[in-house]
Amino acid sequence: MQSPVEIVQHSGGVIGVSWLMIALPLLGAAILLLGGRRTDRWGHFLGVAMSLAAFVVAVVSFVEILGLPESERRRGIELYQFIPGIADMGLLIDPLSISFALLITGVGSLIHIYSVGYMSHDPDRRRFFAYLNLFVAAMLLLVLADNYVALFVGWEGVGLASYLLIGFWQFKPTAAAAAKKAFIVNRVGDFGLLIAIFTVWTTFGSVAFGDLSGATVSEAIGSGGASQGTITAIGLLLLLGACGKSAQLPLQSWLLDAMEGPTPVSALIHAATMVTAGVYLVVRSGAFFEAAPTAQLVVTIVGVATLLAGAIIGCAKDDIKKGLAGSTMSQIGYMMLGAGLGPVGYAFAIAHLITHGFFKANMFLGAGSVMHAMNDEVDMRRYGGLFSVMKVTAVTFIIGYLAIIGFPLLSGYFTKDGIIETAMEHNQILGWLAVVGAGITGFYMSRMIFMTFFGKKRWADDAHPHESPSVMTVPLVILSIGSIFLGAFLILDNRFMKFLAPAVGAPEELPAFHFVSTAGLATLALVAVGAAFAWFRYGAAEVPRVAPRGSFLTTFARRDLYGDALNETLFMRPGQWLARIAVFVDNRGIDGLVNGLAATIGGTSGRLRRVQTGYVRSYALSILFGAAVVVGALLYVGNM
Amino acid sequence: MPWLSILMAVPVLGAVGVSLTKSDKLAKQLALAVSLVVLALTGVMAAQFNPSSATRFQFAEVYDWIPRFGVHYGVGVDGIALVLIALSAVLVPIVILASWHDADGTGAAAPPKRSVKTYFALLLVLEAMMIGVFAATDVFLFYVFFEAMLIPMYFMIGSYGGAQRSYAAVKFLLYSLFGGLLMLVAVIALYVIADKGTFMFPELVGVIQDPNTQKWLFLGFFIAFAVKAPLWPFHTWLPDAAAQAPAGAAVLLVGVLDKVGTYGMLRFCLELFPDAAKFFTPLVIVLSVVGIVYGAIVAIGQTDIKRLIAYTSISHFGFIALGVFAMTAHGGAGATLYMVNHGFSTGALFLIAGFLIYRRGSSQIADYGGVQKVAPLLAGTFLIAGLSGLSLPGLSSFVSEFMVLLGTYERYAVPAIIATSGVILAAIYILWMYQRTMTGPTAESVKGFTDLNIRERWVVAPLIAVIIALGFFPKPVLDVINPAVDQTLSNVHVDQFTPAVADKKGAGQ
Amino acid sequence: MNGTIQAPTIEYALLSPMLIVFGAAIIGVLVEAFAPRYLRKSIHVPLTLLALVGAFITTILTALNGLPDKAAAMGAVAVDGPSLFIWGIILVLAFISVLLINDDEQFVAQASAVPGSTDEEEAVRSGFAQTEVYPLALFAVGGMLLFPASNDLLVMFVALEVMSLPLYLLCGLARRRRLLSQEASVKYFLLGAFSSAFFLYGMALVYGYAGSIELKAIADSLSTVTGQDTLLYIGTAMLGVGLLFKIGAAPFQAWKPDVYQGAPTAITALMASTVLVAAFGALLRVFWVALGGLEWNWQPVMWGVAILTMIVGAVLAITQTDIKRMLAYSSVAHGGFLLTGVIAIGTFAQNTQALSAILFYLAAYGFTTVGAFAVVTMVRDAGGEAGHLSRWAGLGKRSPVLAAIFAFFLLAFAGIPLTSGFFGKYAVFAAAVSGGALPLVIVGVVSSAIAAFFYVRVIVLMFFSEPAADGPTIATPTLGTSAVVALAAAATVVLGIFPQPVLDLADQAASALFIR
Amino acid sequence: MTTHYLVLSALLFAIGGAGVLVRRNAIVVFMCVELMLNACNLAFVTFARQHGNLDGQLIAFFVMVVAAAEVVIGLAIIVMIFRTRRSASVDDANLLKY
Repeated sequence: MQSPVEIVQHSGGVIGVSWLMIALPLLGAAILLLGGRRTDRWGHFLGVAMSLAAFVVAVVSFVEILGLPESERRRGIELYQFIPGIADMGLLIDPLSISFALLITGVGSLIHIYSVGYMSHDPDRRRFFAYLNLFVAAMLLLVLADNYVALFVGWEGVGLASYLLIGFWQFKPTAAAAAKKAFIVNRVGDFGLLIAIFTVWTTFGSVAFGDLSGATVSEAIGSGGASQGTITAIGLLLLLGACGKSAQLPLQSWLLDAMEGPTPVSALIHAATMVTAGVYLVVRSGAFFEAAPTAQLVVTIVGVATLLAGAIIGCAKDDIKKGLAGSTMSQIGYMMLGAGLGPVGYAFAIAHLITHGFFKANMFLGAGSVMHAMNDEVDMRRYGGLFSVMKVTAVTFIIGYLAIIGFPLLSGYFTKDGIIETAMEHNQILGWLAVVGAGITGFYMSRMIFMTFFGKKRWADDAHPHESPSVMTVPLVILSIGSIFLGAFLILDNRFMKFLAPAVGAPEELPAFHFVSTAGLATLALVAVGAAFAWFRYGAAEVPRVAPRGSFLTTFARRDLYGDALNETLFMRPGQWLARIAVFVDNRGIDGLVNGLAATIGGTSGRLRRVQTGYVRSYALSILFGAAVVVGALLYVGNM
Repeated sequence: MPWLSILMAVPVLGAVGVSLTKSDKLAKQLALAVSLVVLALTGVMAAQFNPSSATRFQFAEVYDWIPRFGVHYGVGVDGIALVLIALSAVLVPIVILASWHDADGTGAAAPPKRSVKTYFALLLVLEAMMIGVFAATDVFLFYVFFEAMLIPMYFMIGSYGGAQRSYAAVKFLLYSLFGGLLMLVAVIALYVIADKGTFMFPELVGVIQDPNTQKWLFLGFFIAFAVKAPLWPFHTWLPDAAAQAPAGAAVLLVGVLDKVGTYGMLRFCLELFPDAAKFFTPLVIVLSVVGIVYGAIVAIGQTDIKRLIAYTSISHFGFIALGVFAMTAHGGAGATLYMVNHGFSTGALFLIAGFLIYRRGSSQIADYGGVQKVAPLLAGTFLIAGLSGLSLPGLSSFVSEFMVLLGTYERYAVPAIIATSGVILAAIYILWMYQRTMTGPTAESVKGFTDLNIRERWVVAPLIAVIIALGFFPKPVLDVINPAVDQTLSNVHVDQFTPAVADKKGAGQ
Repeated sequence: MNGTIQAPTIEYALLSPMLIVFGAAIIGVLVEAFAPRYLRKSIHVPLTLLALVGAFITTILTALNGLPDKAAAMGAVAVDGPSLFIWGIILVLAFISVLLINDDEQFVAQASAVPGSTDEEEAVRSGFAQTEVYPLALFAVGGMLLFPASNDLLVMFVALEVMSLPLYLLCGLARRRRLLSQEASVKYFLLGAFSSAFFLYGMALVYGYAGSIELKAIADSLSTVTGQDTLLYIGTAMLGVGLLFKIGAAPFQAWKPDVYQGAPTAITALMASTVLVAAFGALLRVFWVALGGLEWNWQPVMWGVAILTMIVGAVLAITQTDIKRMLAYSSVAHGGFLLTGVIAIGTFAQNTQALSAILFYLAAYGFTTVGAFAVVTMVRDAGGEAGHLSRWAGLGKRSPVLAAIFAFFLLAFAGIPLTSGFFGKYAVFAAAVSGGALPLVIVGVVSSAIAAFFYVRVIVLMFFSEPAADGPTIATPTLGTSAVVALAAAATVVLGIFPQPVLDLADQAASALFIR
Repeated sequence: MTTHYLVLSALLFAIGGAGVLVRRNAIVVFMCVELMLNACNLAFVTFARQHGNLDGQLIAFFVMVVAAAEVVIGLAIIVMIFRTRRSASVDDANLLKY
């Protein structure tokens, strides 16, 4: 077992100014937001430029990291004291974070470029780029932060960006509602993350990753400073946070609604980067999970459950973006499964995360291109036969499709199989379920391809599909190239595992990649069955323009496995009632009590003043009475 | 230089000047100028403050005021008081600028025209009293300001507020007076029992030893502060007062005046009666936590923008009280910082809501919709202020809320966890309000809205700037607060927090 | 006793304030008898004011000469620190009130004329007012000076009557709303006479117990006489009833609202401020000097009375609709607050503290009260003063300065800091707390909170309500009235911000307590 | 025995007090008050006799004078109100109330 290496304080070089990665997009966002309409004309170029600049910094930093000996590849950069005594604002540039940085800035830049075209008709394009830049900055802070508090700042920052971008078309009530939902559901996860941070702090007195190595954790358990239960609790709370951000069960419901955002947003945030932050968190917190097998087990269970749930949802969606969203959920489930499997799993999980970033962004952007061509129609039942009119989009999309279903030698084949095999070694049940998931993936992705690009044209009357401009297709091409080769590059020779080892540790014995294995073959077989079934249902057969009623299972899947219904009955309705009751209690109860008291005093006053009858004789009586009482009282006291 | 006296004298003189001016316009300009002078003076004073100094109260001035009662004109600031004075000094010019037309009788609701000079004179008088109440180092002087500052606020609500203004003003005054009078009993008893012949705070610290006496006196002070802050269940005056007050007055009410309650808890309840404070801690923590959750839930159910904001504040005051009574360094510092941050973020929310209401003449959420489309700047700044209200990291409230929760968790894990659920509820009430007012199709009545004008931008810009700056770089403020909080806690005699791991190591050695 | 009768010694210098006042009153009567009608007023006003000023100056001189160590006039009048302080207050307040009385609109042209008769019309046309007001007021003031200074019960009884009788008459002299005024007069008279009968009977019983009516002798007898306790208790109770009636303590407060409302406002101002002062002086003298040794017996009863008074005053004021009635109940409540100081008897230091607190409170309250009633005289409509509260709506818009001053007085009544009322209340409550009467103080603050409601309600009306279309006009105040308002406001401010000089004075006055 | 005189005095006082409460005519009410004062006088004289000093008797004279003065004032007021209202009933004078 190889442990992560110590963090070395860094100065000089590009790594020394790696904060520019965050600062530049942030600056871009600030300029675009504050500049207002004045920046409308060139705003999108600035956005792209800032993103590209960050990418350049990331690449150079990556090269610098590669130039360092393995034991010094974790570089800490102090920026300033954030909350004195608790957390500093500092960056940690290590193989894990730089991988993310490359993905974020790389894929991010491509999506920026794509958006120049995609959003060209939107009057608020400038604002869109501002938000995108803001997102890039926040996401980079999330992955580059060297402690949990700074991470949390980025964590919420991406939540904000996601909120703003999902609700970008605010005038659509559905978009505004979806944005709010995403934020609130994420907050449930954040709740867990916050408490995890508190527990880490009260247990270890630090929130910096550097102070929380596996050795520290096991030592703490050994000395009794932290109980096993505490560590497990930390792990589960971190997982709750991760579930929120990564749309894992039970906090998955927001992701499908999030597709209300413009498609580049779905590609960047809700496919390639932000939603994978949960996986990052679990991997980054490996020290706790490795010391808490229960928590690890829960991670894998959540992963498997989500990968199946996402896949099932994906099968029933006619909305191309929602289909892809279900697929995203499912794929992140794979990553989560990997992340729950220790150092071997980490490497596969992150590798899958990166390749997924490419092929899923590729497909989302492809979907965007299709929508662009089809007057923003998202219903796949209104597509069909598009292959012939938009070849670049179709080909790149199909490459992404092949990658995701794990077509041999493409990216997904290597990374997903890695996870499945590791899972299989770890726990047969989980492994087989993951295989089943892969099979379903084969089905629903093929369904999507057939419904969109092949078969009969079921277009709306006014649809005149055309290929998108090159500013949109070039990113597609680049992404599809990544979708083809990246997996092989990362997995073969355990290249990525070795690279990551200084950051997350690695097993003593590195696994060899088997091109032929039981799990692999079974996966392929099931995928093939799935694809064939899809062909049978949606390729060969007529696709009705209106969705048929479908079986119970179909409805179940269409309704997102009743996740929303569950939320509604369990939380929303009772919550609304609770709020109403609370308002009532506040007005009538607490306020009423005080007002009632006041009214009582007033009433007493009103009644008492009637005693003042105006008759002098009754006043005399009151005097006499008073005198009698006073005399009596004095006599009583005196004779006591 | 008698800095603090000057800080109080300038606005008072300014108020006199304002009430003597000939034209309304001149009155406004003069008021603004005076408040800016106060701000500048505060800035100069703050620059000379030395957080690490051994003297606790700096810029101290002590003169006999009423020797017969042992009352002094005693002022001085430590870090806690300084930041709160700075908060007041920053907010007042902003509020003046924001309230430019509040008394003019313009605005969509067509309120009657009222005396402009009086309004701005009251504002300045209030500023002097706000500075005084935080600067007072004499318990009696504190009490005097504590009660006297009700009066200008009472008139600001009652004369310049909304339709229900007199009900709200009377409710505000009576609640506060009731609390204040209970405190008066405790103040008297403190003097009599301490038998020191003085009301100077430093000389009264640690004097009351008898636990039972402490408990009663503590309650006297605490109830007054709990009404003021307001803590659940003493809060029902706030929604009425804040909803009826003109936006500017609401800002000062919720942003500064109410802080006197939490400030009082930190300074007086804890230090004068440490044992009682510890005894009552479970009670206060329960009240705070209930307040956090309850305030948030009731806020979710509101249909009036200003009432909603007021209820969010009740929730936030729960956080502050929680931090104070956690009695940890982080909790205390977080609570103090929260007082400052809450002033800015809720201030911004109220002011922007005020701009909104000025345009439409209604504070009902249902009367809005799709404002973002016609007034994006207004909507955007409202969102930022709201996000600060829900403690989004990177905006100022987060740091303080985080510190409060962390500080509480160090000692009381379960209450801290329940309180943390407030972050979810906060997201619901803020974003739902934003959704209902700013997004969706633009409502007919909103179509004619103009975006923020230059004056309004000058109101909002500094607030947003401060919110973001303190969100990323709270250190300057925390550096001032931390020593003062440590000093306070050392007078309370609580053990410093040590992490479980270090604790074990310490025990092992 | 060997045949020679010692001529009684009279310390004229010490008694000079009273002598001046009474002398001027007698001259006033002569003026009424001999001076032509058109001249009377121009003689009375300077005479009355000069007499009050003169009395005040001699009071000051007496105080500066050092306090005597025994009672004057053969032990009948105790000119000691508290007396001198009370005299000072009464004289100043009376002076201010006379300025207010100096407003013809207040008083009936001819009291004997039946309202609505031709007699009255004629009297009104002649443009004169009943000028007996001035000597009557002087007699009342003289009685007030003697009342708290009397060192035996007989003098106190006589002083009580000298004080009260002119006031009964004065109450009936209002120019407008004659019926109300006369009713007030007759009620005040009958009840006052009734209560003084109680006082007198109490006096008789105490005399029966102690064999003397000198306060000192009564105090001494407490430890020597045995077996007559019942006499003493009943006597104490009945003396108390007589005095508490004058203070307006519950349950003897019934006359106060009616009389305050019916009487001409200037007279109400005089009564509300000075009678309370004088009566508290007398109450303290009887209960502290003569019956101090009996404190364990009367304290519990006084507790009950104080609590009842505070609550009745505060609660009943809430629903009042007439400003003067409301102020009357407020005065009842303030009497209750003051009683908490009377109860706070204990060690010597404790007593001086309590006494000084009461003295300060009386001074502070007196000024504010005169000021408040002075404002009431200025708010008029067709039928005279606009007493009904609804007529006060929107006054803040019609007459912002006047309304602001009145609001300030109300805040002083409510005891808001930076007004004189606050320090008064503080001082009394502080004395009560250190005297061990904490529960009483808690009742006190609770009723203060209730009381605050109706003070605030008036402010709400004045400032936050729209003015009525046919609202009252604000009379252009006479010089005298404006001076009164200004003086009272100034006193309320000064005592609220720099109370120390007056507190010192009160301390000095109280330093040796009452002489015996 | 002086007790009898005291009892008589108490009775007189009580009769006077009761009279104030039950009689309507202002003059009669007032006379009842006078009766109470005279009851006091009787008590004073009795106690003077008991104690063997003259103070009580002296006081009785004072009280008489005071009572006389009171009569003057009282009658003036009562006549005034009688002229206005044509009634001397105290129950008619109840405009001031509540």
